[in-house]
Amino acid sequence: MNTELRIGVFICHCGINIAGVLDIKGLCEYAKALPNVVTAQANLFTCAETGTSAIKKAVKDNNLNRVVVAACTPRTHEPLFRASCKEAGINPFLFEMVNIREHCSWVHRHNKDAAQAKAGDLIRMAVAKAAFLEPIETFKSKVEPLTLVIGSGIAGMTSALALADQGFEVILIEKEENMGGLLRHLHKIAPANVAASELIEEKIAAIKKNKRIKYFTSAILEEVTGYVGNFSVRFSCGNDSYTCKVGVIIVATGGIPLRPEGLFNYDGKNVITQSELEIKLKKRDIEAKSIVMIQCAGARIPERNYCSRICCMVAIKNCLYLKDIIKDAKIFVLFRDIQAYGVENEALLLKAREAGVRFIRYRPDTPPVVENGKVKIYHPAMGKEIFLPADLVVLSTPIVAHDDAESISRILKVPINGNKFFLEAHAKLSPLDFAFNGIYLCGNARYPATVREATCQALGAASRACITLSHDTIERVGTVASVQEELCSTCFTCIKVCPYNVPYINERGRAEIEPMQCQGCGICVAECPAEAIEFKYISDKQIMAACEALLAS
Amino acid sequence: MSFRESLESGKFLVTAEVGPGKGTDVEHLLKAADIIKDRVDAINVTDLQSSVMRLGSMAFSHLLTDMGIDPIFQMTGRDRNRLALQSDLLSAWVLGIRNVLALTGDHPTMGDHPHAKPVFDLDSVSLLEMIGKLNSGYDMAGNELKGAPEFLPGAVVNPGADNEAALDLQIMKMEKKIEAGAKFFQTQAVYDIDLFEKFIRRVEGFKVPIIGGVILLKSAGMARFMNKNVAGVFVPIPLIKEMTDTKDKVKKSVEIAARIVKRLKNLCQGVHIMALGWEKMIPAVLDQAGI
Amino acid sequence: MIVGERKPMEELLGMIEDFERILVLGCKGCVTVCCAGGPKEVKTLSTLIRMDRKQKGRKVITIEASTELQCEPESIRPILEKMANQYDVVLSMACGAGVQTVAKLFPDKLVLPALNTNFTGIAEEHGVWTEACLACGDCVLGRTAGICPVTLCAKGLLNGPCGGASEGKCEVSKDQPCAWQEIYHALKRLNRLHYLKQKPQVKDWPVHPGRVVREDLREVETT
Amino acid sequence: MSKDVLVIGGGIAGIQACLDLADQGITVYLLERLPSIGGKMAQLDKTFPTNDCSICIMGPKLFEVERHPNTHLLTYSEVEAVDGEAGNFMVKIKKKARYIDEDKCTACGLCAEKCPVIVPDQFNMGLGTRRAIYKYFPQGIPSVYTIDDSVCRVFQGKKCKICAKICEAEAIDYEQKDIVFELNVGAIIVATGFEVFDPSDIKSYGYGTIADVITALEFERLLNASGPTRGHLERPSSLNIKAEIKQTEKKIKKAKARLKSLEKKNQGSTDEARKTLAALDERLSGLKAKEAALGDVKDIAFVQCVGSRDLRYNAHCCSYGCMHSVKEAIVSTEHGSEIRSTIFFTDMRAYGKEFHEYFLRGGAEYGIQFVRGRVAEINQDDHGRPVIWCEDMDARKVKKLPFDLIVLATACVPSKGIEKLANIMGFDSDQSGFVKTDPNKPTTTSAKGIFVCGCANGPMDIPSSVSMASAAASMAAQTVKGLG
Amino acid sequence: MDNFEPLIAVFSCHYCSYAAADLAGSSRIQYPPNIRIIKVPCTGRVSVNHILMALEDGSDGVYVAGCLKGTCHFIRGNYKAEKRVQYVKDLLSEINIEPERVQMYFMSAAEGTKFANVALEMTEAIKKIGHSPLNKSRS
Repeated sequence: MNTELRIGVFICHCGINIAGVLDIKGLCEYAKALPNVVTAQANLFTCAETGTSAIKKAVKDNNLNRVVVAACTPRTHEPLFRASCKEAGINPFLFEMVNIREHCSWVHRHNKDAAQAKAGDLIRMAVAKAAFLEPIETFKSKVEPLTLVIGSGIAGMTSALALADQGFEVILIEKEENMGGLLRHLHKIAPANVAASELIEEKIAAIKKNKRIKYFTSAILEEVTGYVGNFSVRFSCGNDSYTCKVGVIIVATGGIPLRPEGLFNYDGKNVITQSELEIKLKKRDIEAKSIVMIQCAGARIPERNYCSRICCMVAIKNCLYLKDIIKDAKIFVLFRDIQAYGVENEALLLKAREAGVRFIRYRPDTPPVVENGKVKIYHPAMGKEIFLPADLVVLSTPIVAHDDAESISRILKVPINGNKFFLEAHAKLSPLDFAFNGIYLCGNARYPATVREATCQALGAASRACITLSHDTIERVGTVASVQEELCSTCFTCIKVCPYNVPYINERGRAEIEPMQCQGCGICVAECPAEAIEFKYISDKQIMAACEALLAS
Repeated sequence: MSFRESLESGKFLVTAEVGPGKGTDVEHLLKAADIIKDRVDAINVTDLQSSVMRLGSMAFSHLLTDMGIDPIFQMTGRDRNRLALQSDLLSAWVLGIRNVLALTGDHPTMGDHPHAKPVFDLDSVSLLEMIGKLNSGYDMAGNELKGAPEFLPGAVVNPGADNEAALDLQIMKMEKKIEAGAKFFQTQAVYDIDLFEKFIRRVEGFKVPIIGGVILLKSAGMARFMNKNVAGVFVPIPLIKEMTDTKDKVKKSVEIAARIVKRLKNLCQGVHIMALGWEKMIPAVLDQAGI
Repeated sequence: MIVGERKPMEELLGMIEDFERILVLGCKGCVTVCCAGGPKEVKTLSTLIRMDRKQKGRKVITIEASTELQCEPESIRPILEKMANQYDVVLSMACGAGVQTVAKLFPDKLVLPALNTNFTGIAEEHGVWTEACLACGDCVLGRTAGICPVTLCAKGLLNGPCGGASEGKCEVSKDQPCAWQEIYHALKRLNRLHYLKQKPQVKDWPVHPGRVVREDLREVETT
Repeated sequence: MSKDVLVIGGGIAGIQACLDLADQGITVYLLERLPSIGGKMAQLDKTFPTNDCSICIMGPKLFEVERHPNTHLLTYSEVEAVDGEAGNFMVKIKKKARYIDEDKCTACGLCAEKCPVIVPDQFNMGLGTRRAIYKYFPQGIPSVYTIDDSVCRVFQGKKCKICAKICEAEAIDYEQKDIVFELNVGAIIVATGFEVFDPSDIKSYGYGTIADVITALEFERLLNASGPTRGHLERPSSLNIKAEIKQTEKKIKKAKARLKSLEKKNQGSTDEARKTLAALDERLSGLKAKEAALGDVKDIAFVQCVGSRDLRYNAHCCSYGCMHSVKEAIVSTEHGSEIRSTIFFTDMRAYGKEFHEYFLRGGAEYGIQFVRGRVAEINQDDHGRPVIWCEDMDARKVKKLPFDLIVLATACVPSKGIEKLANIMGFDSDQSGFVKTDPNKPTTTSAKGIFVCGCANGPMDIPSSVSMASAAASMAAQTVKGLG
Repeated sequence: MDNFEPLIAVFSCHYCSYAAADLAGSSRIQYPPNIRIIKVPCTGRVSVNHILMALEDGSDGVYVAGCLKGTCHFIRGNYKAEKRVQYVKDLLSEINIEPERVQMYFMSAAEGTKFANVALEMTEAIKKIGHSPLNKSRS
């Protein structure tokens, strides 16, 4: 920082887009007179090849160490000019851009004098700011080419296999004694009509013989520290404790069907759940002739106010299998809204109707009542209560989060929602990522999903993970916050205000921000009462300089 | 018969209460005391009730002794440290005051000088201990007194605590007060007799006389105000309705109070009637209650 | 930590009325942690002072500095000595102890407090601090499940609650829980309710002024 | 052999697949039929259940695709033929002429300001207009203009070339020709998305004949701040009247001028001119009265399952229609505090994460009325207001309710080119015409090395599309790495 | 006062309001030329001192323009900014400067019109309030 400041200003005509309103020559003259400015030039199109080479030439000729371009919006053109700076041998962050098109010539066309003055002001502010620009380097961090997959249901196993198929090593941990998750207990999968056990055995066999996958059953996750590319994981398996370094983590911890204790006279014998029905179907151990299924048993109610997505299709699927076994079975499905979204589901619903399954809607304020051998229900189309014979009542209960969701969320420092499903980074565009880099999500742990959806998400999560794994190192531009330890008062402010839980207190008792995790929002910088957090990109000094230059001195 | 004698005799006790006002005018209070003089065993004199600055309890208690009424001198820990408290007690004795009711006192923020420094050097329990110490001829620092008082110390208890924890704590503190020498208890106003009975069942083993509090309900509005603002007082809704429905509020008020007194007769050792300006109604209440 | 908050600007501006060269002196200890008097607040206050003077058309020079710990003489000395002739008055953003340390160390300079020192407290959440300790010199927390009746009971009662609580709240404020009920619940949880039954306590206040001496730590006279 | 991947379709699914692969260090070609990537999501105003502004969250992804060193954008392009096999496809691609040099165009927009040809704007569902030289939408990527040769005067043999004269970047090139070239890739991801069902097929709903019956996507544009009404919620009928008023005012101006010149020249009778003017004035006041009578939009109806779950049209469910309508109803309330919405539905399919909660909020906080029942018919009352006929299944009553605006939640149908693509590439389609996949390998088509994601595979919401895009990327990556 | 043209500093976040300003530009929506944008990654980056500095250094008004509530790219930066703006308003009241000189606005990247309207609204508002008392000399 001891070298003399030499700033070059480049002002774009953008054809007549800027030059039609602003006097570019006048702006150049104005810029030339500003402190530290060595040269100011105009270009017809600064973004064109002629413009960028003019910048590079000017840098050489004038020995510039800061570049200011006054043109259009940095949102589209900053990368281009930064690249030009880099090619000219200047750190790309010693560049500042002024938007005199979108923010000036285009919006003050009818007030040319004021627009001219404003453009001058904006250039003055940028030049003042440029004096305080600091070079920002990208830094690299090594990637452990290893993945930890937590959970070995269909989602976890699919992810693990997908990663192994791409040549990456995987550690798969499962808290149960056996791999396979929920599917182990199921009968058949619709619409593929394959036996669940077949599907799961096939995957388990594939995992067992895959050299790239190490699996641990009865394994409990205990501690995770570190950041993307470089997590340290500790888990225990019986009495043994294991530690390993992994680059990424996939959360595939699954969910579990609600046990409907106290609902609809559930007894596990005559009133059972869909999962219990599947076990019976598997054993072909069903004699009932009249069967009533009740949807939303324990779901979409105030204490569990979500739709579990898959239960309607589970019921429809099982109706069809029941019909296969017991041809003259009378089956009623009592539902609130049938969730048969898409092509195949709707087709299956139609098939069930055609097979004679009767669907009766009920309202939450008049739920069915299960009595001895029959079910009382208000029939909305008939407008009265009716009784349905029921040798067997099957409750469609929602998938709920596992009890350990909370503890896993704490260990991984990733959030869960009100229903204890893991919370993704963004509901629409990052459904499989966490806000915390390097940890991904799939299957029922995210939200109830069909086998097909869970598989899809598992492959997707593997793809997200591969982005990190495909590189030996991760590069990160240093536009992040960093603590100047000697100034830190250990007040915990940054820790409390960071939206991403990045800052922590290090072994020296001071706050530390892991640059690989920092998202660069600057909230902590603005809040730190000790002014101990540095933000080289748009630093306090730069903002101060811009403010001081608001008025011409 | 002095209050101490009445207490020791085991008879059903009746106490009343007067609160000195802001200023030096004591005429109407003396008049009120005169009306009930023959119907009560003692009259409590409050100590800057509700943390509002008023004429002192000691002075008015002394005036009552002049009238031949045995006062119960109320003393709170709010405004004086242990020096002042001990000194005032000695002064009170010299002025003929024999009964002391030890209280912690409301917080100054409740009153008209909310920014006064709260003292609370001693609370009700330590105040009682201190009285015991003075009675035994020593001050709190252990110095011998030349001439010792023989106060009859009493305390208060709030039986209407609105939750289990609060009630447990009240009872624990009551035990502590007894340990510290409290010889009788006066309670916060009782309206819900069933609740009070439950309380009595829990504390009857302590074998210390309890004098149940009765506040004359002047209006439904007052009842609602107390429900909202006075800790431990709850006027049941039917009683409020009775007050709203009546045409003759005074008559109704007396009738309700008498009803309560009648029931308290079977539950505790006395009643403490807080008439809040309606002292002249006290005889009617007692008459109707058959006392 | 000691918790303070900035005095109202009107009062502060009144205090510095006569001065043109002001050293705004923050402290990087407790008052930084409670966001009242750290380097950032020093900047804010200095800016406000300059803005005020600017609109009044009066000159002012503000110097911004912060000590590591203003209650520690060795932390102040180098900063203040270095700039001794650049300022007329010190506007200290430290707690009362810090202000007094400056006053003691530089008897020839006027030092003004920019903060009101409120209490020794804890950060309940970011932006909320509550009083926790009166520094009474005779800690009873061991008997009260870690809840201080001296501080948290409005009356500082040691022998149980007064009768003023309603619905578990203190008579002084509906937002304030009754400390004794809290203690009760905490002890019950810990299966230590019997702690409440111990002998009545009278609080003996420390003799003024407070002073703690550790002879083993004191400087040895070697002559 | 090639280790590159071609992604067909530049909607959110294609973009996600492209970025996943590019971020893994794989070279990706992203092909888009239209002049800009963005797809249907770019046309949405907000998205459920977060009410995020659609283009705001999508915009950065568009930039990223353009900037990424491993991606190559092939916009305004189509696949002509595919040969070869997994690991080694030869794809023949036609890049249509934009008549603009993409490298030179700075998207300054001056050309469009001066272009004399005005045509309906496809991006705004025909509710607004654009010029013959145009940018598909403001945030479109690549950020360059395109000349629509089907309407440009130059290509109709007429005199013009204004744009060439005005463009200082010298980017206009009327001589530009379509380019056909071949690309060698190892895997292909089909992300061609879907089309919105054309509800004019359902005569009883009056779409196309009743102005104020519109589709959900049209409604999105009406809500959008950069849409044709700048986010003022206006019904098409009032837009029509406004346009007519404008036109009439222009005519009046002309007529006045004519009258004046006649009077000046003092030639012939002015009677006829006066008569014309009077007639026009009368017409104008009539129109203005009509406009005033219309007032603001207050009652909106949403009709679900339009062309969906209906064996006459499409048996399948559109998967997002219920939530889409709830969202539009919620967002409407931001456009006028008095706006009330009613949703006519069959089953409320709020089955995704936070969807049910969103649906409940719609009722409780935003006062949306939900009526269970399929709409039988939409016609008009005497004032021209559209009226819904429907049996309320809960009340067991036939209802007849007038609304200011009726929004049709139209079915999701396969995109038009998918059949051709299926033929070219040799993958199978399902019963509804979407790309069929292996039930156990959800992105794998019947053609080896070709994967599918997003609505090309069937109706799905955005998060499902994005998840599936990543899944397809994973499969494609496996294929080109030669490990799969 | 008729020809008083206020100077207004705008702290604008990269993701939404800066993009909205760009959209206002590409849509050629005209608004008063009184604002000067200082770009920040997120409005959560804007500290109390930044706003005060902008006022001290000569602007007649300052506003912070962040993303719509619930859509901050950094989850809650705009909420933080809103709170800080309110705090600055309180500080200004304390030294007798009109708190209305400082405002918080929320807008999405798609709201070019809103950006222009806000610029207009703020310019009009500051015109009404008048010169900043900190730079009376400027005309």
